[in-house]
Amino acid sequence: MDSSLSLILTFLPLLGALLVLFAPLRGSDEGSPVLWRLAQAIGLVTFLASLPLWTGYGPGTEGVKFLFSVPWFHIQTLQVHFALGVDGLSVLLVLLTTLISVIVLFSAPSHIKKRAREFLFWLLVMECGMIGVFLALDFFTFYLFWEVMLIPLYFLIGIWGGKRRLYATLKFFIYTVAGSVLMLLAIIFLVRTPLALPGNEVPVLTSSILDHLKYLHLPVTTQYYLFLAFAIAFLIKVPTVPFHTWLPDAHVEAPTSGSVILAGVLLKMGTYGLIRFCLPLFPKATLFFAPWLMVIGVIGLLYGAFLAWAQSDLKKLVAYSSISHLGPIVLGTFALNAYGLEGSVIQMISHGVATPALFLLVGMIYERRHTREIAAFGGIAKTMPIFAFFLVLTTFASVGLPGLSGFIGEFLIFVGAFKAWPLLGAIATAGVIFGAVYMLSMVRRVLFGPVKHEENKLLKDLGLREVLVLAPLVILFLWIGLFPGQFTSRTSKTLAQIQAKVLEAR
Amino acid sequence: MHFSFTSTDFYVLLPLLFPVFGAILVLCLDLLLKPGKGARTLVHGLSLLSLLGGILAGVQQYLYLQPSHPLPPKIALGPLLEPVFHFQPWTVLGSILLLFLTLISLLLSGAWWKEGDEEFRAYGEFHVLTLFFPVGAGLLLGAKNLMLAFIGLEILSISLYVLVAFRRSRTKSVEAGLKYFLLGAFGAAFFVYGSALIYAGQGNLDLPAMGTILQEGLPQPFGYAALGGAILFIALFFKASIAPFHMWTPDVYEGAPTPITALMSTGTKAAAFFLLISAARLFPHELVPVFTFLAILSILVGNAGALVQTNLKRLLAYSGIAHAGYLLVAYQAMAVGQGQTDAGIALRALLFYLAVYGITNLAALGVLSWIERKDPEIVTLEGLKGLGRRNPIAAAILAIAALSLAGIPPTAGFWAKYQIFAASIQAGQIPLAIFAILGSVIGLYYYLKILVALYFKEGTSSETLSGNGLATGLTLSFCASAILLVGILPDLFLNVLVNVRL
Amino acid sequence: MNDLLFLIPILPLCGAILCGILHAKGGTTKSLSGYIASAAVLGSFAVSLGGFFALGHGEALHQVVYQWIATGDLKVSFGLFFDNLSGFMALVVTGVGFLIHVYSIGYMAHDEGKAKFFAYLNLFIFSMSLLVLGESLPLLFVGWEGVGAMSYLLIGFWYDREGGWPAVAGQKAFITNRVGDMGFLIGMLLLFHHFGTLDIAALKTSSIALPAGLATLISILLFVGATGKSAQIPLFVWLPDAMAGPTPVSALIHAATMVTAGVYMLCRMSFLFVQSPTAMMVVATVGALTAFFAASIAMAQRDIKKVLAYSTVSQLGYMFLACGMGAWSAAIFHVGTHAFFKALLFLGAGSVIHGMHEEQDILKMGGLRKYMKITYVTFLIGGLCLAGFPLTSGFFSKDEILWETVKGGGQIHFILWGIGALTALMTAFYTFRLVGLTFFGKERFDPAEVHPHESPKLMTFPLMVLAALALFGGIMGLPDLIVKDGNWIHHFLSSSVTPLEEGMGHGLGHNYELMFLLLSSLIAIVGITAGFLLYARGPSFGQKIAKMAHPIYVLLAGKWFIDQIYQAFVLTPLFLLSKLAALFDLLVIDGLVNMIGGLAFSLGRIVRKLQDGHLQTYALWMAGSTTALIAWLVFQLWS
Amino acid sequence: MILSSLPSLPQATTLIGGVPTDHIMILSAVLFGLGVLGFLIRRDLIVVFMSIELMLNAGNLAFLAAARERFLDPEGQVYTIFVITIAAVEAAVGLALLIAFFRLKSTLDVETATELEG
Repeated sequence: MDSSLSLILTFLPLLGALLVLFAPLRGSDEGSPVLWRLAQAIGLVTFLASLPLWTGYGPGTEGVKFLFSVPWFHIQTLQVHFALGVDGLSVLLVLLTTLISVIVLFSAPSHIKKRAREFLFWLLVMECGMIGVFLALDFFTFYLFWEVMLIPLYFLIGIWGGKRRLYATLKFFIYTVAGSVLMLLAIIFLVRTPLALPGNEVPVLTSSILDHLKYLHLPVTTQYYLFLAFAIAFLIKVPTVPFHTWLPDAHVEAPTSGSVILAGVLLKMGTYGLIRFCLPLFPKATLFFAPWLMVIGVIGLLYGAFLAWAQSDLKKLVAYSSISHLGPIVLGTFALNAYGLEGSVIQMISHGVATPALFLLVGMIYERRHTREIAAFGGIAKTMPIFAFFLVLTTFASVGLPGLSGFIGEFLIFVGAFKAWPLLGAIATAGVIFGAVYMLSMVRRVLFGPVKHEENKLLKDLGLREVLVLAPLVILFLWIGLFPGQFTSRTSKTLAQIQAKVLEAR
Repeated sequence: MHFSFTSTDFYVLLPLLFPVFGAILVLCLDLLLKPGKGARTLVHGLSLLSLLGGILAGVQQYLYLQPSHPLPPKIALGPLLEPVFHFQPWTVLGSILLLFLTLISLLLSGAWWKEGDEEFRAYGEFHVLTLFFPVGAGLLLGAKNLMLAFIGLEILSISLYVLVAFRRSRTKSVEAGLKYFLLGAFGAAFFVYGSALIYAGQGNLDLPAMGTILQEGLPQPFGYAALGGAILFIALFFKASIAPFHMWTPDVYEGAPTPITALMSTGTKAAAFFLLISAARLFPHELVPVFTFLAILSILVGNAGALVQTNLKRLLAYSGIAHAGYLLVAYQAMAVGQGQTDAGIALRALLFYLAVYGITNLAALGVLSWIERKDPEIVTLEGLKGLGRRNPIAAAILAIAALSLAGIPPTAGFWAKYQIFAASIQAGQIPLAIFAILGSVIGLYYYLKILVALYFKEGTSSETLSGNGLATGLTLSFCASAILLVGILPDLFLNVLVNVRL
Repeated sequence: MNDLLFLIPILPLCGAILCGILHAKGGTTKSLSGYIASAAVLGSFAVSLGGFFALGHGEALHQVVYQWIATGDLKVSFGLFFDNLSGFMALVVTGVGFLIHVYSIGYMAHDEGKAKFFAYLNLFIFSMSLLVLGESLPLLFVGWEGVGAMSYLLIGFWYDREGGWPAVAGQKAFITNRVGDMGFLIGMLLLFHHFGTLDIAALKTSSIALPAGLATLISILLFVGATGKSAQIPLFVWLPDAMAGPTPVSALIHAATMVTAGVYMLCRMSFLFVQSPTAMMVVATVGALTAFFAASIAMAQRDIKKVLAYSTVSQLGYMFLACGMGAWSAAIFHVGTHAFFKALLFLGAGSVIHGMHEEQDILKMGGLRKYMKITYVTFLIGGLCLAGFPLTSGFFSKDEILWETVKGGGQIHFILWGIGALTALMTAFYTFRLVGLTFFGKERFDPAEVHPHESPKLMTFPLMVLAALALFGGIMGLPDLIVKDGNWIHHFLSSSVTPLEEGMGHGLGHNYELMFLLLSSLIAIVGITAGFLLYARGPSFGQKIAKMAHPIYVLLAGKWFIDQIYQAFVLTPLFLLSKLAALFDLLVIDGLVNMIGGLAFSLGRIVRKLQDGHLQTYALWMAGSTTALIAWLVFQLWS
Repeated sequence: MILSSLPSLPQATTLIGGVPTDHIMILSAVLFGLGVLGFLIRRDLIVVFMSIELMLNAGNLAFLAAARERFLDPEGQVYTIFVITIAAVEAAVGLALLIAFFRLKSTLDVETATELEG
């Protein structure tokens, strides 16, 4: 049972997706409630199946657990395995994926009105893709799931999105694929270079990531090119500043559930990839490019905050805020010390919990007022106190108020960045101010002040279902904020190995 | 010595002889039987059977050629055939592929016929000509001698000239046929003139011998052979619709009847590349930059041209040009990597790519021909809107074909692209590989345009639109499932190619 | 006693949760929340009192609840540290906090959001106690920002009044605090970078020989954090606007507790500050300048709460002056006394406003002593302390600070003492201007609408307690002249703060101390009589002087136009920059991406144009490229 | 003349008619060029078709010249026969297409054949 868990986790959503697609229910276009129940049940079961990961991969464990590997196919001498497994880096992210998927499944009925059956199909396929990416331990498996994850979101934004959805979804898809195509070339190059494995004397071709992580030794110049190929693909996905223009469009045009999944999990693919592939595989190149990427991280932090401050559309503001919150993760990763790395992982989880909550809240207000212009709101706290409570709490979390999840990630990253490059660390802390500026001015314009518009007077406050959807996220704010040890202890060993691998090349 | 047609020659040519006998039989039957439903099914059935027979003979030959085969070592070709015809694993595979593509396009053409058409009477001739196509292509494929190559090329082209202009009543089809004929003949004239110069230069007409002369770089001083070789290559580029010589492709593909477009886009391209492969030793190193330029130009022209198309057949024509560019990348990797360790990888990449591209293009154009009769507007992107709801199966097949052409992982197209880029990286042509793969990203746009039209847009009418004919439906779903199956388990196809050497 | 420490922060936290639940439930039980909240704070006051007595025999109490952050060698645990300094501060926070809670029950009696209000107040006390008791800097930072967040919520409590101005004030407070917090954060990072630990006790032992430059840099950074929190010169703008919140909030946050956090932090890190004389000098000068600057503004304010707000900023300036001089115990002593009389003044002002139905402009008041007997008397006592009337607690603490400043004897000391003394004069003046205008002279309000009445029992009781504390608070730190080592607080705190080692030039002897004592009481009396005489009968006389020194009056009334300067030179340029960045992002980066897309499309259109259908153009292209290829081939072979 | 720099072929001892092979090769090149030009310039489809025939025959000429060079090597001559037969087949098919085109467009002008474009 031990090794098959990762297999079950990956393919349960896929089976569910097929089940939903071909379920004999004559659901109306809106999708019969039974269909929704079915999908939600599948989501819940997947989440429950992922819980043993948390207990199985307890604090301080090391190396890969729940390894599942079966020969998939062979091209001449290259034997490719379908390998899945969990290690310190991916355990938290898989749990985040299953949690966010459950939340989306429960929050979607309120705003997905047409073609519900296809929506659920694509959602579950996407969950399978995302879990697959985090669990993949073989290059081909990784790339297969990487693309399987992109197509559903293309459909999610394309069919259920806003007015300019076609432009937005096409831009998102082509931008990401352009990056991942370079990565494909790098993967082909890696897979074609024979690896001297200890078992046999003559170097052999293998596509397993674990072997590459241990035994890959490349000359420096090739490391530079391969590092760039991988890094560009992931920096587009993060997104960092020069490659970020697809994110605001994708977020603004995506339906709420699309934005939640995009912000909650998909953006983590980039940072996960940086830590999983770029650092350990190409240590010398990492050391060479680290300062540059730290600067890019800080630029992302400040530039994202500045842009968010200038937005008048609520969703765009949150989109730019996630660019600003992901900048420090790149900064922390390339600080190349325990604090930076663990801070980045924690910031990934905390961003993966805070921004979806923000998007859910924006979605809830959009469903009531059908507009996202901040100017259209004002004094909402009077008519919707529960909404106000959640919005203020989520704002505090994402602004990094100590005691909530945002602070832990940011503080560790600042410590790490400061150790690596004091001046840059100091500049990065300026982000603390701008982060507060745009978030609080948004909260003030939306919640406080007198009720100027008539419609705001008769808004219905959050229902039980909506509160239940937000509850798990809020609990995680506090859990990570107050007890980060439980999270960092699970990732510290793996990250230490990665850091050691990079530093030994110094 | 006297020239006699030994039994081994007969055995070697068997895969091609089946369609020839089939064609002759169909021709006579067509004359004798009075036109009617029975005659037509007989004709259709017979031609399908002959193709199937050819394929089975080819498969038997391929198994025989496997080194692991228990029978005595490779048999010697008869004196008549030996100087003129290759008998190697990859040529047999090539002919199997061609026969298979013709078989599928014949099956697809089933849905294309409509009672009232004026051409309906010429049902028999259509099948005869279609059967001759693989014969010509097979000869071209195995030709060691330029004469045989020319004959094969002409059989192939002439049968296509007529097929393209088959719908005499519609100006588009006739104009396409005329254009294809004139430019085809123009190309053939180049072929002749090229072979004349080669003959003048080296004294004989067989390709491998020529290779040895040209291999150590072009003879100094500059001889007729090199000039002839260059002109010969141009004729083949024309047939494979590579960039500067691609002009005829969009018009002819749009004008021709859809099943014929399917046959032509996959068959001629494969045949042209097969001859290029056998002429590979002819490949002087000085020409490498030219090939790189042509590859880049094809990818650019093909992908960019397709971006602005509204007619689906024209769009697939341009995508064909782009795919010719990718094939050229692999071909160049093969030629450059001649001496390297795993020289066979490029050849395997080429064969695999041609097979996958063939099936995928057939599926895509097959869907069009399947529904074209019911709703002629389907050929344009506007007409395609909302097909996702009107005919989910056809839409799914077209979507799978589009994703495979784009090279998205769960489809066979991805493994084809993987092979191409593995070959070009193996041959050390990294910049070309990077350009080609970025070019494929441009291509992504118009494949997604198909998906957008299928699923995202709502069509004008929304009543369900069923395909015309069950057989076609079955073949299409066979092709689509093949694409997905190979996509998930590439083993099935790759192991077949394992011991393919040039 | 050690393991009861955690009760101090936890009790208000539970109180807050309970009030929150009451607020969510709504209904009549909401009025219960006031009592729950006050009980919670009383509980933690009792525990701190217990801790205070347990401190008797020397060593500090310490309790570690659980391991909070454990990454690399950054080990931060949720640990509470209760030594003399934190004990005293805890007592002040919870004591004054409790009185203010009781007062708020009355003040917020008919406000329907009162449960939420008490929840916020309790959360505030929770954060403040964390700040005061935190054993490590990150934990102190948790309290530090928690207090900032709570003040944001409390200031913006009446977010829908005056066109949403409280919300803007709250946001301004939070962001200005954050600017300070950035300095504090960088200081912390530097400390960790050099010492590998952030535990205050560990820092104390390991930071003996610190390179001078580093000590100065870290101290100044920490001081920046303190200026943000305790509203000193560059970052004081948020405090006057924070008056938009309910009066008990102003009393609690902006008089007694939050603003003193900066002073506490400085004293807690005194072992660091002491090592860099330049940093000490910076602290002292900023303190003195702020004191003078704020006092000058206070003299020309019309709103009763604004006067008190600027007076707070000014008094804080004094505390920092004391810290700058190394007189940590004097600073803490002034923190204590200031907490008592300033809270008293604020609550008094609150009951005046309560009585005058939300009227805050003192020019529209006058002669209220007839209507609000208790408020008048307690307010007068508070005023006397603030003004530094001899023998009141304010007098002793302020005088000690002035003495400690001049004691050094150096030339800079005299300048700072001069500023201090002048400010003391101004303080006395504006205090009694306020008392005169509010309680004496003719009634300047329309008796028909406004009929002032004494506040209910619940509000006046805390006033009386505070008045008593303010009056007799001075006994904590009697100077040696009057009572031999009567300066109890000095000895009490000596164990937890590092005194500046003596030998700062030739110190002034004891007899000078008596002379300066008399001098400061003289200043106080002169200030009081001047302020009272000028304004007792009404504002007319004051307005005549204002006309005479018109430019100065305009400058002071306009609060030196600091807000406008910040707006012009900091906020608008940044906002424009962000608008510019948004435009840049849209046009340049997005433009670039779309341009690449457009490039492919234009290439496509060219290809399509070439395809003009003419048979012969196709053939031309074929023939043309053939000749080109052959020409290239010939050229290639020829060369 | 640039052609003089072309290497000359091994001179056969006895040349029928004494015309050196190079001259014939040049003639065939010229004929081929004319054929291509005719194809590109002429407006009438029949003439266009005739110019293709001209190009094919230029090829034949080149073949025969080379064959003569090789002491009347049969392989070259057989090739010309094949080319001639195939030219005939092409003529048949080509004219059939021309007739079909004429029946629809009632003109043989190349310019009218531009319905397919873009």
